[in-house]
Amino acid sequence: MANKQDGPGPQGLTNDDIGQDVRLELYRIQVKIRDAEKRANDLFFQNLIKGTSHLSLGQEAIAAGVAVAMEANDKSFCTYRGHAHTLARGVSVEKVLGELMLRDNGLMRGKGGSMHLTSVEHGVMGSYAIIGAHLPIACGSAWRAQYLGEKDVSVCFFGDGTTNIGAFHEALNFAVIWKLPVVFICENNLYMEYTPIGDVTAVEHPAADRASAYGLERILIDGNDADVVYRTAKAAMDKAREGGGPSLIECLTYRHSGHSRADPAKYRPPGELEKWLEKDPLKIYRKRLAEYGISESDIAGIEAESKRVVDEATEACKASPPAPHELLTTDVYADGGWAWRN
Amino acid sequence: MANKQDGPGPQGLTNDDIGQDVRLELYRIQVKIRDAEKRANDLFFQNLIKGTSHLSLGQEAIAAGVAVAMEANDKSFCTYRGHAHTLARGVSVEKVLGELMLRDNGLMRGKGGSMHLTSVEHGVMGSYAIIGAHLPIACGSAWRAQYLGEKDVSVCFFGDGTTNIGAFHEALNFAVIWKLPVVFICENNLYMEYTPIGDVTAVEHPAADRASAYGLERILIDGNDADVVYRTAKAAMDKAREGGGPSLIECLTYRHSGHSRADPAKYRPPGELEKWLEKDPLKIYRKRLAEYGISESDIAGIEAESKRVVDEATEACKASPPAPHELLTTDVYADGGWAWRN
Amino acid sequence: MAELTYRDAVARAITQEMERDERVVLLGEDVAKAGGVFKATVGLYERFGEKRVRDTPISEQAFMGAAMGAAMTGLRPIADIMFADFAAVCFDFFANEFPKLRYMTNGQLGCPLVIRTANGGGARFGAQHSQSIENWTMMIPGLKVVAPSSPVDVIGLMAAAIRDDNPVIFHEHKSLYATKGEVPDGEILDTLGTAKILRPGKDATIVALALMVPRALAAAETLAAEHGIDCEVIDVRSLVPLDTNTILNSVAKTGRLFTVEENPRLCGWGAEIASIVADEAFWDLDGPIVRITTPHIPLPAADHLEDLALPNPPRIVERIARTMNGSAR
Amino acid sequence: MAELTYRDAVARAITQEMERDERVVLLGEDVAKAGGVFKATVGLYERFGEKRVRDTPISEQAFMGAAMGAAMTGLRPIADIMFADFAAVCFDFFANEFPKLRYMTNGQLGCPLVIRTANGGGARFGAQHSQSIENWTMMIPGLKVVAPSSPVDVIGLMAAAIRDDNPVIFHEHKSLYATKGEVPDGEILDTLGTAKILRPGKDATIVALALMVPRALAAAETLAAEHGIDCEVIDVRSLVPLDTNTILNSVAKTGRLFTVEENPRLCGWGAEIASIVADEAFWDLDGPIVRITTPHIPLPAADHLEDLALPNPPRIVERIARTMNGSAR
Ligand SMILES: Cc1ncc(C[n+]2csc(CCOP(=O)(O)OP(=O)(O)O)c2C)c(N)n1
Ligand SMILES: Cc1ncc(C[n+]2csc(CCOP(=O)(O)OP(=O)(O)O)c2C)c(N)n1
Ligand SMILES: [Mg+2]
Ligand SMILES: [Mg+2]
Repeated sequence: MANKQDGPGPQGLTNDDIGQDVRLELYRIQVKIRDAEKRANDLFFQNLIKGTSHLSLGQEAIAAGVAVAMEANDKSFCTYRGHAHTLARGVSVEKVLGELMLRDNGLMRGKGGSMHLTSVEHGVMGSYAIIGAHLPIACGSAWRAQYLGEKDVSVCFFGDGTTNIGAFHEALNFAVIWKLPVVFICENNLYMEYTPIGDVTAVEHPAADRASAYGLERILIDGNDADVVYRTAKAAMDKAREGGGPSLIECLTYRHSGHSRADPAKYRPPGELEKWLEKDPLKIYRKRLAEYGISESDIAGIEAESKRVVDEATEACKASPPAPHELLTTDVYADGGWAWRN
Repeated sequence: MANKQDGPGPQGLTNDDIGQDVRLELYRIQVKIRDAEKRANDLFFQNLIKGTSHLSLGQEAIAAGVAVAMEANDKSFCTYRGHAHTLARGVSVEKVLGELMLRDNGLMRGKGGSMHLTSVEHGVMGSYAIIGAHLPIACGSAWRAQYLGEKDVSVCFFGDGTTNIGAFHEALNFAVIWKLPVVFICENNLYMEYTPIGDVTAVEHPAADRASAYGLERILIDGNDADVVYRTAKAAMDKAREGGGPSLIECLTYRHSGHSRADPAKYRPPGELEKWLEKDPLKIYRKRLAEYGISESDIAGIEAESKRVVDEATEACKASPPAPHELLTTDVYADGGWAWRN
Repeated sequence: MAELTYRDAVARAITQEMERDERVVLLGEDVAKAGGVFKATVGLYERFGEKRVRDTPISEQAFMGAAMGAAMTGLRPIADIMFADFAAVCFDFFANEFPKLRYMTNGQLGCPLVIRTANGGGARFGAQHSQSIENWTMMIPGLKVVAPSSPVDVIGLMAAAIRDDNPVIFHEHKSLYATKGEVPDGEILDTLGTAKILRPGKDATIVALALMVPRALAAAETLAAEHGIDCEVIDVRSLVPLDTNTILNSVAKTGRLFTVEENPRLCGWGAEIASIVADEAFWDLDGPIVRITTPHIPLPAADHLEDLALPNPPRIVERIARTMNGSAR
Repeated sequence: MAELTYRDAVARAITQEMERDERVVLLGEDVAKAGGVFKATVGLYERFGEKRVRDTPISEQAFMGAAMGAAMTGLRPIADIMFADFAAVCFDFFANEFPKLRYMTNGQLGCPLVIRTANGGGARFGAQHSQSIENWTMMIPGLKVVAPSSPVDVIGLMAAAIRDDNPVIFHEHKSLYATKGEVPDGEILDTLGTAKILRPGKDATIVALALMVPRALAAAETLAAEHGIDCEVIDVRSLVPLDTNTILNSVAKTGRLFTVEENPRLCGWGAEIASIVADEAFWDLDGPIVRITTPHIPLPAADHLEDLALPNPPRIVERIARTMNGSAR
């Protein structure tokens, strides 16, 4: 990996800073996310997913690029739009879909729901559904690493809209002054729920244009190119791991579907979606693989395997019962129960 | 006032963008604040001021410079360190000291206390003691002016430490996107309570270095020179009044005393206070007046008058009773009372 | 007279008041162009324009503060908290700013605004989007707190809230938005601080709020039909001011009090009412006061577990029947 | 055995636990170099160094969140809210993050931290620096809530709080910091969820917390001496978990319950206790349950008005004597 290059290109594998294994992994994860998210969408329309769900269709390159750049001990802090990041860290499709379907086989057996996916064994330290809160929480995890001399990096994902809430500002300043090993990834998909981010933000690039307010480098990247995301995230994580402090990375992207399951996204200007579908991360990456000489059959193999996994997971979820009633009152307190009195 | 000049200088009154009347007013207010604050300090040590109090000794030029730049209808939003701004808008020393002494003759008859000085008739729309809250509140007042087509400007004062709280960030972004007629004045006195601002802030100038994060101009000025403050504030207020939106002004200054009455300020490095006493705003301004040809006797007259006013106010406060007990339960609700039930 | 949803009642109430008073303005995340995430403000942006109906950034502190600053100086803002749970990110305004301004300034300033929240559970949104926070607001001196259970109450109480010179927290229940009710034509204006007896009864008083009102009513029918217990059901409607007269008079008649609360148990609104009755109507009581609440737990996302958590007619029936037939414990 | 102030007890407790457990860290505004604005953490920075005792910016959300993130992943943070009122600016962490994490993750993660607040009135600081917020925290499922009234309890309960695997809100009372009490030498460790009977009595039970404890005790002496009423005084100490046994047993004996609460009236902690007693001990009661609270108002700054607002021994005596001698109302 000596030959660093700025943009991806078909130089052939010998001259490739990323390498075939990583590249295949990047594709595999993107495909897995795409298929699982599409399935989630179908299941919702079959009325098998209750409550809400927030898909990352179109944003797969960010989840994949960052996750592949992470080491096993690194920690992810996600939002309600966290299926992608959870899957990217290696959590099974069944456990994610099971949670979306609020079944006993879900990651939290249905207690948390789609907005709170957590898998500590995979380093997924929770998904937080109140905008802003997890930025300081990620700082705390990074502080623990610094304090204990542990070498992991905490990574925090959030959207463009999140940059306008107070906790964003507090967390960024805090991370810098304590020089914490934390990487903030802003997925700028151009919208908060239904409101274009430009309508409510004083600067064009809600994260990158504010980096200087915390003495940070301005980092703005193409979030639909997994290689670019991977390289940028890797550099930021290396820096954090070596004691160089936090980074803030703004990834430009677009969500193909509405904000949540309930949103048909009618507020979009005509043509916008189509333009971004041209830049679909899977399309880009499939082409990339071919350019790097991966065979069509290898690519198709990845895709087929993903479909198989998602189908199997779906069946397993459908077969899973809901959690037993006793679960209602477990784990409120550390003793496992909910007793607030004697 | 055609001849604008950048710095103050002894060019003689004909060539003066500020003019003698304004300049005398600037001095008068600074002296009034200085004397009243010193008296507050004395009264505290005589045990006549209970609770807390936060003095602006050393920061008088900001209060005076901004207040003189304001028009009668303009609105001030202050913090617990708000005696100076309240006095600067024309509130009597008696009403301020009366409130500090929690007497019936105080601005709020002792109900609010020193941290909440309010005089709506003078445009002092409250003093707020929880860091950050009044920045959005000032935005709201400015929004009302914009909505109703009223021409007043809302001015919000706060300290350097306040720039690290979430509400600062939210308010600045909000003010810019709604293009509100609000002027944010950061009094950077180098400390939050006892902690140097540099220890807890990612940039050197906590307000000015963040202006760009809101698409605002970087404005950093000498807060101990009332002329500089006056000119800068006036320009910002003109801009706001004409629909040009908000400004953020960082004024460098220093508080001569501790954070609050309880603080001997032992955390200061040796020599720091002395250095700043050289830059005492009253010293600077007294010299300025002389340079502009104001006679020593006129200056002394202002000073004597101020002492007289403060002495008289002190006596009036000492003579004032506490408020009647009935006041305890008035004005909780708009009907004047406190009934929460029938 | 027309049938209207609770959701549409919100828009109708705001329309009524915006037409009446130019000072009334509405702001919040996605309330304008999108008509709100619960579609309760659909059409207002089109009707009143972007000057009066405004989308905000995700900056709850900024727009709560802006609402307050505008209210202090002459407007009548209505600000929207998308999910009641998010009141926590701007709670300083609820706890320390809105309600204390008038008192701290000795009456120089007031804060006439309305904060709407989408409150309560039942939508399988999980622990951070489903809470009943009426007690978070009831406990703060200086606030008024309203939580209607029907479309007509939404209109009348919203109108009263907007015209009130105090900060009013208006809890809409997200699981009631789709429910329907008859609503008269023309202007509707109700009175804050008035409870309503929705079902007269002689054996026991049930006090309920918002989503718990239809459930209490259903339980009362079953109790009458299957257990011969005739319950009086009171919709509190307004927690502050609290119509203690209606409650105390009812208990004087029935001798028994049950509260049905969606908030988790500890320090719920029912505790306050229970404590008032245990003091002022003690000698009227013929037996224990019993509170039926959501257990003191965060809410689960799973549908069957959430259904288990919130008080429902069978649980209400069971508890009341057991108490009325049995001993104190 | 030594005499110690409540203030010094805080530092002693934290010292004891920091020496015992490397994972214990302290953070907050001005807690390190300055030893806290109430001087309750003096000496800790010098003793444990800047790695473990850290000053923060005025960013309550940042450092509450940081405490949580650290707690989730292996540390035992103690975070300081300078004045309890400021809990409102970071209330999301109190209401939605700390207490729900374990539940939402089905037990995968926990949040073992302690939040210290300087709670309560009496210092003439006015409406935004004087509130008693114990009910703000008691009402949230998943938190534990402690409020000691004496130096020895500060140490024992703080130690228990730090060792507890749950988020514990530890309300120190700012008007008690200067009070003194005897404290044994050596390690002190108490148990959360245990109330203490500080004065046995047979005629009535008085339940009090924090600053109200010495006041209730003083009132009890007067009631005994001047009115012949023998009150049992219980220091609740821990609101969650709540030692209902001690309270219910006491009421079973005395037949009467009075609460003395500093929080403003509505939804105060006493309402919860009243509602429990009115349910489970109804047949033990010989008369109304009476709550003596701060009126439901913001607090005034003026000394004489603040003194009028908070419950004090004369008011407690008057109310209890009147109730015990008179009729229900
Ligand atoms: C404090 C808070 N306010 C509002 C919401 C409602 N909400 C959920 S997602 C969302 C939009 C977030 O936008 P962005 O940060 O860009 O993330 P995206 O959904 O686009 O991934 C909003 C407003 C919330 N969850 N928390
Ligand atoms: C939310 C909140 N946190 C903490 C405090 C306590 N506090 C009062 S003043 C102060 C320092 C403020 O510093 P700065 O903004 O620089 O203003 P200055 O006092 O120097 O004028 C602090 C921490 C508070 N009032 N509100
Ligand atoms: Mg977005
Ligand atoms: Mg300062």
